[in-house]
Amino acid sequence: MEHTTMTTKLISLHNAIKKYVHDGDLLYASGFTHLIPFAAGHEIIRQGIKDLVLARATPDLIYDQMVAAGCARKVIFSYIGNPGVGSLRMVRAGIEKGELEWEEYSHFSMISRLQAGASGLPFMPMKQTGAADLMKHNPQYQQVTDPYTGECVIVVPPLKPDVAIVHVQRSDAQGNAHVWGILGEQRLAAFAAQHVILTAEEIVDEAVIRSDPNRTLIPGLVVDAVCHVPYCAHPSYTQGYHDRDNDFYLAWDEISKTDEGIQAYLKEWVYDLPDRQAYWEKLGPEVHQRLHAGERLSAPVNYGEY
Amino acid sequence: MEHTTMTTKLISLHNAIKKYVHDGDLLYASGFTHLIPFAAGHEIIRQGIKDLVLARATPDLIYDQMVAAGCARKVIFSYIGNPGVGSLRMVRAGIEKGELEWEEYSHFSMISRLQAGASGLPFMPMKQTGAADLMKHNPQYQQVTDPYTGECVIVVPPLKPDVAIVHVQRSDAQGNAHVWGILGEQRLAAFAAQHVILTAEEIVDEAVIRSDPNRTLIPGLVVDAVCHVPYCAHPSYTQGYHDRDNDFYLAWDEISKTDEGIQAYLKEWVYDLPDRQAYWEKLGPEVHQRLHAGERLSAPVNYGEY
Amino acid sequence: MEEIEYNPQELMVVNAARLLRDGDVVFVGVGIPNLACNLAMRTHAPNLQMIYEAGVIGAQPARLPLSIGDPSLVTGALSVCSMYDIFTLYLQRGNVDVGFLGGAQIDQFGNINATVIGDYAHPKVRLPGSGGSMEIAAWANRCYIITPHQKRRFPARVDFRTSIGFLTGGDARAKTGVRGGGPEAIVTNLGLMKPDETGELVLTALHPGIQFEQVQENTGWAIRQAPNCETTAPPNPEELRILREELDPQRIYI
Amino acid sequence: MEEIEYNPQELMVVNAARLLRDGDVVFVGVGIPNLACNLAMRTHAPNLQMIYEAGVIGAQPARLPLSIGDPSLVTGALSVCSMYDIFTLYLQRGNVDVGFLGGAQIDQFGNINATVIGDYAHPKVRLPGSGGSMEIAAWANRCYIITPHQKRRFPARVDFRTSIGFLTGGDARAKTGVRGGGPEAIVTNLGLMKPDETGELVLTALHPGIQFEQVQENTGWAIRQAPNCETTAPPNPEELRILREELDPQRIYI
Repeated sequence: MEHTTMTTKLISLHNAIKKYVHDGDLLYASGFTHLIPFAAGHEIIRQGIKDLVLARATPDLIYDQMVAAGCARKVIFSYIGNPGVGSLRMVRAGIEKGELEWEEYSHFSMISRLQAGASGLPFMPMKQTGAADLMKHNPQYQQVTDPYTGECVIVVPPLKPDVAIVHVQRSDAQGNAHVWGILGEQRLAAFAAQHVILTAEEIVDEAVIRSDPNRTLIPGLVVDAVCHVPYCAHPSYTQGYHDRDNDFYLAWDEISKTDEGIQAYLKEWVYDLPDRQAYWEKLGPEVHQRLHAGERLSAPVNYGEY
Repeated sequence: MEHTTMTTKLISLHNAIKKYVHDGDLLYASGFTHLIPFAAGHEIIRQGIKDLVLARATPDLIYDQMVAAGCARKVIFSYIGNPGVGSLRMVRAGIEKGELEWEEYSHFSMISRLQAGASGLPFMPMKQTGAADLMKHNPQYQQVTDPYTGECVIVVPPLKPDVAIVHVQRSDAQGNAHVWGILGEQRLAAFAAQHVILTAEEIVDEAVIRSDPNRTLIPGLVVDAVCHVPYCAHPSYTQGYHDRDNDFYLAWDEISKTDEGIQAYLKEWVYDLPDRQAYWEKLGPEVHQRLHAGERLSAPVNYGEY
Repeated sequence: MEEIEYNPQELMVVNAARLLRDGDVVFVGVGIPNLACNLAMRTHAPNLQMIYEAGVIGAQPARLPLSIGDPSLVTGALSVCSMYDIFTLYLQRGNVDVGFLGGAQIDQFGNINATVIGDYAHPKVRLPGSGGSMEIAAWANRCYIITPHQKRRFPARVDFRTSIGFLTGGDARAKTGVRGGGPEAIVTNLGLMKPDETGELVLTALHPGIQFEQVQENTGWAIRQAPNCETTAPPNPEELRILREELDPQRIYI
Repeated sequence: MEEIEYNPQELMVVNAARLLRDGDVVFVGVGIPNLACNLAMRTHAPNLQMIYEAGVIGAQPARLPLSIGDPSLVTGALSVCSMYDIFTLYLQRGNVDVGFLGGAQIDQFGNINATVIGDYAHPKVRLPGSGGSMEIAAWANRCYIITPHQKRRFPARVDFRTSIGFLTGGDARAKTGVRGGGPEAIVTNLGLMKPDETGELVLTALHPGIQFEQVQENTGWAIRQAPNCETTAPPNPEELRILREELDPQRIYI
């Protein structure tokens, strides 16, 4: 409302990570292929945060890099591949060598854990899948008896991250955010977490958000910090802002084949750079051009003036 | 896709009701205050369909009229008020006189039943509310033991309507529909039901729907019939198309005080009219003017051309 | 000082508004609670946030809505979501600080009846039922009730517990495992009632000019007066100006 | 008639496409399954609908996506929803007719391992894990597997059952209570395998020019040939034209 005097939540990503991410935290950096907050992962690496429990349905390169940089003690996941390419070599090696703890789910049971956490529920049910092997190894899977049929129903407990990091297309200074494209588990991660760091491609006036309230999937009331971080998601992408850098996803498969390759990458692209702006500039005009997103605008809808 | 040869699902509301709503069906005409498909209720009354089980969180005037017209054997609900006005006199009288069966929930447990039905789950859990009186009277409420804490969790079973009727702002001929404003239980009712009749304020080209896929809350693949019914929701409303007719909600409280009042209303506004178009014309220019929705367009979003 | 005139509705709105805190997230209904929230936002609680069970967060209605599903609540709101989401992500999750409740009967322990007068299976009067109040009463961090003070509204026992206060008192509420704190105050046209340490409602404040006897006459149990029972400050001119000029100029609710 | 040349990928895509039915709702991955669906849509199944676990329904990608979360799948799609919704409202609800599955190992009863080679707690090779395949295998009405025919891919027993086929055969799958029908066919570069009435995979078709012995050599159990084992029709010119000219002109997958 016009007279509202809310103080802004805008702070730098550096300060947001410093304030809300601590050694040993359970972190959920969200985004299914889309909107993965790489800039936040890099900032966590730069700050040398340790012993994190890294939860994500698809750890993707962001957690591979964080594991390589020594930030993680454990991963919680449902798919540790490099999508469309192959392995996540660092996560895989950590598990194979017994140096990284892990806790494993299927996609739906992982997301159901977030749904339970976001909903304030002690568990979420799912139908039988018959896949007993994983359930045998992960005691978080339990069963309850359906009181209506007497059958067994699988349940999973809530996942309640200490911190969720959620990248969005546009947000106001309070963290009321419009998100579109692949939604993944963005909304659930934000509601399930104790603290939420929101990174936004654009900070817009509250009026833009209020012009389309159905698009506001993340409300400011669950957001602690709002960081303006354009191109935060590269090499993942932000629908309508820049393309997925498939070339880099392929390149990482090579880079991550040797420890030297990875350390050289981290030095050049993480440690030796101050922030995402420097990273994006360093990528250079050719990459910018290659990842350019053209324009396909949504047809407007009328909310009416009442 | 261009070469797609899908046959249209467009049929008249008259034929859709004839084809999909049968005596004795469990019907869910959805919409929380918003988008209530009154035209469909009137068509059901005109067709003299009987013994329906009418499920809705808020029966609203639509079910009050259908009960008055003798269409219903039972109501399933969580709030039988005339919102902001008072009682639903017909539903109330039916229950008080013992002439109408009923099954009662709180809003959340009612919606959770739809969520279970829409999700293909045998139940949905909810936290304790301590409100044992209703649970004592409705055996659908059950409890299961949380395997993680040993505490009791309330569960409700799926609601699986034979038919859901869902009104939307715009749909293509296949039933892929954009919905905005108050969403209520629209999406869940459509997914929970065996058959779905979609009524739309506008039938638009598939390209309009595809311009904003995140707005498509009802996908054509769950829709059986698509009916073009402008002003379907009056005296409820369609966000951006026309206002809620609060005057009528107040007037119904008077009309429904006597059986004569109701029968005269049904004769004049339902039985003696062929369809919604005639109804809307009969309302006249003054009402049209009073319910006019001004323009407040959403800021567009860019999906990008990839 | 000139005597300020106000009516019982204005008195209840003003006193309810004063109970709200800056930053509160409020699950709000139409009518009096809506006015109370708006008044609080315009006075001491500019960061209060309103949520409607219809799925609306941060509404900026250009008019006073008749129903909680009014289109004017949607246009210009911060966020609109489904009913399942509003009850899970917001209410059940614990993101709601305050819920407003109402009903035909409120008893000695703050339990509310909005369901039936008489027997449930053969009701004398069938009321609208819970709506969202069963969950609001259980899961909001704290609840307020605003209602005229009448004997039939305040029986010793409600005929049916639609939503719970402190049940039979003592640790009865805590033992159910509900997450919220329960009713924190009942605002009437005579004064304020709050639960004591056993959950029993006691009179904690009288409005200016009201006597305890009036409260007792209009209450269905032997109500106790708190030892430190206060007198509420009368609505001040600014509160009344906002109410009358800005919030309800057509005097629909006040 | 002139001999038509094609490679093993083309052969598998064409044979997988032919298994799809008009109107099928398909939970599809990138690569070969994606090509098979698109080929079916352009030939005998114009009303086939593709769903991606990323939450996309009715994609019209302008390019071949590397990942199932590609932005080109979203622009111009019919509908995009959250991951929780796609797994509940679509897959678990029973709205998916066909699921495509893959993995490092597929056994005699169509069980799939995409998790580990060796011991789970101390894996020799750690694979990506289930993703959505645990649920797809259980809840899609029917499933198809497309994979090169190699002995290491077809052991008698998988090291770990990531997603189930017919478990140990007989009524073992039915007894788990899963809703879907399980694997209906495995398409390889040598032929087609389908479960018999006990759930054991048997060879039901050989591709042109392939001998049964080649299949046995590349299968980790004594595979039986169905009595009515057929020879598949070779890819026809129109199928190959669509694949090569329209669907994968850069030959990324074929």
